[in-house]
Amino acid sequence: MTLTDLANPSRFLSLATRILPWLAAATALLLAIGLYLSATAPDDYQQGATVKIMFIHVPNAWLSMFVWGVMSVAALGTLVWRHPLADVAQKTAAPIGAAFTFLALVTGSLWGRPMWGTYWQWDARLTSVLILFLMYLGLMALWRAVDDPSRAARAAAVLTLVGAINIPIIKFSVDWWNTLHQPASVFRMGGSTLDRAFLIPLLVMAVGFTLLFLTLHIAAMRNEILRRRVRTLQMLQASKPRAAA
Amino acid sequence: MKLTGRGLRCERGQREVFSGLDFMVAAGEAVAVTGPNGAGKTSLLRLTAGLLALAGGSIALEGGEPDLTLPEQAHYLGHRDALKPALSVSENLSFWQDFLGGDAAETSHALSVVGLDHVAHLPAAVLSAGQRRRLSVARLLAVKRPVWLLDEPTSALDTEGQNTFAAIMTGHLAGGGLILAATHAPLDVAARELRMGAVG
Amino acid sequence: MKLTGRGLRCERGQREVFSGLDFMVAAGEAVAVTGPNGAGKTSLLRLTAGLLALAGGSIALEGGEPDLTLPEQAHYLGHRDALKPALSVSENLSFWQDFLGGDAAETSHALSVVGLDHVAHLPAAVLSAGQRRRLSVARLLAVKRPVWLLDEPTSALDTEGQNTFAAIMTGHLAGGGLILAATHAPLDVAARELRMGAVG
Amino acid sequence: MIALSALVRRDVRVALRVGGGALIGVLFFLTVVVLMPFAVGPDLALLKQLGPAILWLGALLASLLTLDRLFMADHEDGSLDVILMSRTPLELACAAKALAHWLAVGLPLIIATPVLGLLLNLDGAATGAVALTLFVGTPALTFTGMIGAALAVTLRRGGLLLAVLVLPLSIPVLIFGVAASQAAISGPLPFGTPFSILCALSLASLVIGPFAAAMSLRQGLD
Amino acid sequence: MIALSALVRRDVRVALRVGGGALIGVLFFLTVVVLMPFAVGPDLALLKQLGPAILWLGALLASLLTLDRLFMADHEDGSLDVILMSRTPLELACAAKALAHWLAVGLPLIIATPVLGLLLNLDGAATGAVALTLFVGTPALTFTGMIGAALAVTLRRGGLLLAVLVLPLSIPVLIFGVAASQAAISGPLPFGTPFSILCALSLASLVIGPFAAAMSLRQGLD
Amino acid sequence: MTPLGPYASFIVTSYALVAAVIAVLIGWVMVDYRRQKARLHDLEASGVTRRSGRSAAKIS
Ligand code: HEM
Ligand SMILES: Nc1ncnc2c1ncn2[C@@H]1O[C@H](COP(=O)(O)OP(=O)(O)OP(=O)(O)O)[C@@H](O)[C@H]1O
Ligand SMILES: Nc1ncnc2c1ncn2[C@@H]1O[C@H](COP(=O)(O)OP(=O)(O)OP(=O)(O)O)[C@@H](O)[C@H]1O
Ligand SMILES: [Mg+2]
Ligand SMILES: [Mg+2]
Repeated sequence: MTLTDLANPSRFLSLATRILPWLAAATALLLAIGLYLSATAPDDYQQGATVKIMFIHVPNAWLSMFVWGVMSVAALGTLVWRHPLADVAQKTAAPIGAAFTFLALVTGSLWGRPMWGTYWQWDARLTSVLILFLMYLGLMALWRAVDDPSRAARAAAVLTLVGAINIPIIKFSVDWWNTLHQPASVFRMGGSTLDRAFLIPLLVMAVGFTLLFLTLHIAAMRNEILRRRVRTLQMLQASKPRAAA
Repeated sequence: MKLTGRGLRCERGQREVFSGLDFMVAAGEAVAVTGPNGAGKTSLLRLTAGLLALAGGSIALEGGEPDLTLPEQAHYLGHRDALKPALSVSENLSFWQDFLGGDAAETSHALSVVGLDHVAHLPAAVLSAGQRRRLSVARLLAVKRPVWLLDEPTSALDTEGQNTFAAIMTGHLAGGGLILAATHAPLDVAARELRMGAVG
Repeated sequence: MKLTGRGLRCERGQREVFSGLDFMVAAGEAVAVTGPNGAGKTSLLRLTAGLLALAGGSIALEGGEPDLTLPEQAHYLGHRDALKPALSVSENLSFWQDFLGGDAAETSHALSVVGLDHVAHLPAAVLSAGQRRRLSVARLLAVKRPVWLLDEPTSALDTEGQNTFAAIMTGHLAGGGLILAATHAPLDVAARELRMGAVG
Repeated sequence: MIALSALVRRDVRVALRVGGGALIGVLFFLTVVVLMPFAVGPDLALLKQLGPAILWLGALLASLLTLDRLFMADHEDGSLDVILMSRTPLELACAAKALAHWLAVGLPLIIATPVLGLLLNLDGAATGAVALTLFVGTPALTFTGMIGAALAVTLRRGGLLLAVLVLPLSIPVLIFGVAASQAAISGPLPFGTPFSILCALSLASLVIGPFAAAMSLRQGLD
Repeated sequence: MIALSALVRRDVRVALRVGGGALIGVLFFLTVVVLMPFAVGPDLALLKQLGPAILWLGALLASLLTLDRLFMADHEDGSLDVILMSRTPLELACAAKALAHWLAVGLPLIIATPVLGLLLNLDGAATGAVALTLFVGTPALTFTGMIGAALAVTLRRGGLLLAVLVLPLSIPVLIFGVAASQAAISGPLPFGTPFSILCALSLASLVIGPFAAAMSLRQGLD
Repeated sequence: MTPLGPYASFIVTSYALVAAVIAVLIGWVMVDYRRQKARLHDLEASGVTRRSGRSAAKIS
C-alpha cells in the first residue's frame, strides 16, 4: 500500500469514529419508535395480529436487495477505480446482507404458516429471495476461501455485478415459471393500498433498519481496515525477524 | 528502438519484492538479469510482459509500432512452455503462428532450426524436457517480434541446443531486436548485466 | 553398496529409446548421466526408480537393506517438484517426512540448510522457481536414503544454491551414499560420466 | 479472424482428444438419462413428465463437469500468458474458447437428442422441439459457466466452490429451457413464449459472458 | 500408520483450502437441492416424492465434480512418483486418499442433511434415516469413483469420459441408497433390506476400490 | 398493546429471531473491534511500526 492509499482509509477511520455514536443513537431511537408504533398498531381485519410481522419482514426484505445494490456500487469501485475502501465495503456488506436476507426468509415463512398454512412454497418471490440468500453465502464463501484480499475483491466484484443482473432475471423468470403450474391463489397485499395505520409504523421501521445497516456496515468496515493493518504489520514482522525481536 | 523501465516497484501477494528499479535495453542489445533465487527476476520479466500489474513506476518501448502495446510486440518465454500435450509438435507450433499472426511458411523452418523436424508429428506429451524447451524456442522464430523476454531460456537444453540458441539470439540482435533475459548461467552472447539484490 | 544395471532396454510409447545399456555406481560415488536432449537420461533415472517398466535387462542394488526394494531405498528428484501450492513450505516438507518415515526433528534443519527458513510459513504457491527447487532438495535431507536419482538437480538454482547443493552431495557421498544424476551442466562434485548417445 | 479460428480449432481438437471424442459426450448424456430411472424409480408416467428436466439436467451437468478447466488448463501450461500478450482482444479470445467448448461438448448432446427422444417416448415433432431448445439454450449455459471458469483462475480455486458460484447464474436458462421443452412435449402452454425468452437469455449471455470472463482474467494477472 | 495418517491429513487440508472448506460442501448440497425445483417444477408433492433421489443425486454430483483430480493432481505435480516409491503399500495409500476425500467432501454433506430435510418437508426420523443411508453409502461412491480417478491417470484423459466410466459403477449404490431412504420416508417397504445391501456394497467397495485403483496406477507408470 | 391472538407464537418468534440476529451482528462487530485493537497494540508494543511512522492503532 502506498501512502496516498493509506490516507483514505485513515480519513475514513477518523470519520467513522466520529459519526458512529450518533448513527447508533439515531438507529436505536427510530427502532424504538417503530417498535412502539407497531405494538400499538391495530389488527388487520383479514390477518389479525399477524400483520405485525410485516413491520419487520418488509424492512428486512427491502434491505436484502438494498445491500446487494450497495455491494454492486462498491464492486464498481473495486474494478474501475481500484479503491481499497471499495474492497472493504464489498467484503463487509456481504455477511450483513446475508443476515437480513435470512431474516426476510424466516419472518416470511413464519408469516406464511398462519396465512398460507405452510412454511414454504416455491412461489416466485420466496424462491428468488432464497436464491439471493444462496448467492450471498457463495460470496461469503469466496471471501473466506481466498487469503489474498485484493484477489478475492476482484473476483467478488465480477460476481456481484453479474449477480446484480441475474437476480432481477431470476425474479422475472420465476414469476413466469410459477404461472405454469400453480393457480395464483397466493395472498398478496398491494403496498399502495396499505392503510396509514400500517404504513407509518412500516416506514419508521424501514428507515430504522436502514440506519441499522449503515451503522453496522461502517463499524464492520472499520474493523476490516484494522484487520488489514494487523495483517500488514504481521507481514512486516515476519519479513524482518531480527528487527522485531 | 529502446525499452526503458523507471522507478519500478513490484508487489506480490501484498509483499514488496523490489522497488526503485531502473533499466534500459537498446535495439541490438541483450541484458542479462541476474541475482539470487527469489530476487524478482521472473517478476521483472512478467511486469514487462504486462502479465503482472505494476505497483509503481513505468515501462515504455520507444520506437516500436505506435499503435501496438509493449506486450503485443514482445515474446515471453517462461518456465511454463505453453504447449498442449495432446497436440503434435507441429500442431502446437502452427497454432501459435496462426494465433499470433506469424508467417505460416516459417513453421517447418523454425522446427528444423531447433532440431525437432524429426519429431514434428509426435504428440508434445512424449517430448523430453529439452525437446519441450526447444519447441517453445521455435515460437520465437516462427512469429517475429522485436522484444524478447526470456526466463532461464537455456535450462534443460543440451550443449548443442545452447549453441543453437546462442546463434538464434545473435541473429535476433543483429536484426535490431532486443533481449531481456533472466539467467543463472552465462548467456553465451555479449550482454550487459542487470543485477538484482537479495530480498527477504 | 553397489547399484548396477545390465543390458537395459527402454521403450516409451512403443519406440525404443535405448538398449544394451550397462552402468554401475558404487557407494560413495557419483555418476553423471549426460547426452543430448532426448537421449533417454530421464528415462534411465525413472527406470531405476521403478517409475517406468523395464523392457529388458535388470537393475539391482547390492548391499542395501535386504527386505526393501530399490525404489524404497532411493530418492528421485525430477522436474516436477512434488509440492502442493496450497500448503506452506514447512507443511510440505513435514508431510513428506512423515510419509516417507524421516526424523521429524530434521525438518527445520533441512529448511535452513537450503536457505528457506525465512519463508517456512508461506504457501508454496508464492515460491520462485529456485525456491521451489530448494524445497524439493530439502526432502533429500529430511529423509535419509542411500540412493539419490537426480534429474538436472541444479536447474533454476542460483550460484549460492549450486554451491550449497554441491556441499550436500559431497556430504551424502561421504556418508556412503551413491548418486546417479542426469545433467547438462558440470556436476560440481567428482563424478564419473555415463554418456548416452543421441537417438531418433 | 485467423487468430480466432485457430483458437477455436485448437480448443476443439484438444477437447476431443483429451475428453475422448464427441461420442463420449453422447455416451455421457445417455448414461445420465439411463441413470435417472434408477434414482427416481421406474414410474413411466413420472419419467415422461420429468423428461425435459432430465435432458436439461444432463446438459447442465456436462457443462459443469467440463467447464472448470476451460481457462485453468491454459493458465497452468502458460498458454494464457501468450494469449494475454497477443493482439487479439481478450473478450474475443474468451468468446472463441467458449464457442470451441460448446462445439466439443454442447453440440454432440444436441445431435444425440433424437436417440434419447426414443428412450423417452417422444414423437418426432416434440424431439425436434427439445433439440431446438437445447440448441438455443446450451450456449447460454456455456457462456455463463465461462464466467465461473475465469473466476477459477483469479481465485486459484476450483471444485465445489465454483459450482456454488456458477449454478445460480444458470437458473433462468434452466427454467425457460425446461418450460419450452415441456410446452413442446405436453402443452398446453404455447412453445413460443418461453422459447423466445430463452433466445433472449442466450443472446444476453453471449455478450455478458466474454466481457465478465475477460475482466476477471485481467484482474487475476499474476 | 504415521505415513497414512499424514497422507490423510495432507489431503484433507489441501481439499479444504483449495475447494474452499467444508462449509462449501454444505452450500453446494443446498444449491443442488434448491436447483431441482427449477428443473422439475415447483410441485411440492412431486418434490417430496423425489426428495431422496435429489439428495442422492447431490451426493453423486459432489463426488463426480471433485473425484476426477484425486490422483491426477498428484500425478501432475510429481507427488505420485514419490508415493509410488515409498514403503507404504500403494493399496493403503489409495485407501487413505479416498478416506481423506470422503472426510472433506462426503462428511459435510451428511452433516448438512438435517437442514435440507426441512426444505424437503421431512420429519425428524426420516431425516435421520436418510442421513444414515448417506453415511453408509457415500463411502461407496468415493471408493468406486476412485477407480475412475486412477484410470484418469492411466489413460491421461479426463472430462466426460471419466463420468461415463464411473457412473455405471455407482448405479447399484444409487439404487439401494434411494430405496432405503424412500422406505424410511414413505414406506411401505421395510428399511432393513435395502439398507443392509447398501452396507454390503459399501464394504465391498472399500476392498475392491483401493486394489483396482492401485493396480491401475501401477499399469499407468510413465 | 393489542392482544396477539391465536398466532402469538409466530409473531413473538419472529420478533425474537430478528432481535437475536441483530444482537449477534452487533456483538460480532464489537468483539471484532476489540480484538483488532488489541492485536494492533500488541504489535506496536513489540516494536513494529507502519512505514508512515504513525501509530497504526490510533484512529483519529
Ligand atoms: C419466506 C417467505 C417470504 C419471503 C422470502 C418474502 C420476501 C419478500 C420480499 C423480497 C419483499 C419485498 C418485495 C417488494 O417490495 O417488491 C416482500 C414484501 C412483502 N411481503 Fe413478503 N416474503 C415472504 C413471505 C410473506 C408472507 C407470508 C406474507 C404475508 C402473508 C408476506 C407479505 C409481504 C408484504 C405485505 C410485503 C410488502 C409488499 C409491498 O411492499 O409491495 N410475505 N416479501
Ligand atoms: N511419455 C512418453 N511417451 C513416449 N515417449 C516419450 C515419453 N517421454 C519421453 N519420451 C521419448 O523418450 C526419449 C527420451 O526421453 P527422456 O526424457 O528420457 O530424454 P532426456 O535424455 O531426459 O532428454 P532431456 O535432456 O531433454 O531431458 C525422447 O525421444 C522422448 O521423445
Ligand atoms: N504468485 C506469487 N505470490 C506471492 N509472492 C510471489 C509469487 N510468486 C513469487 N513470489 C515471491 O516474489 C519473490 C520474487 O519471485 P521471482 O519468481 O520473481 O524470483 P526470481 O528472481 O525469478 O527467482 P528464481 O531465481 O528462483 O527464479 C519471491 O520471494 C517469491 O516468493
Ligand atoms: Mg525465476
Ligand atoms: Mg530429461
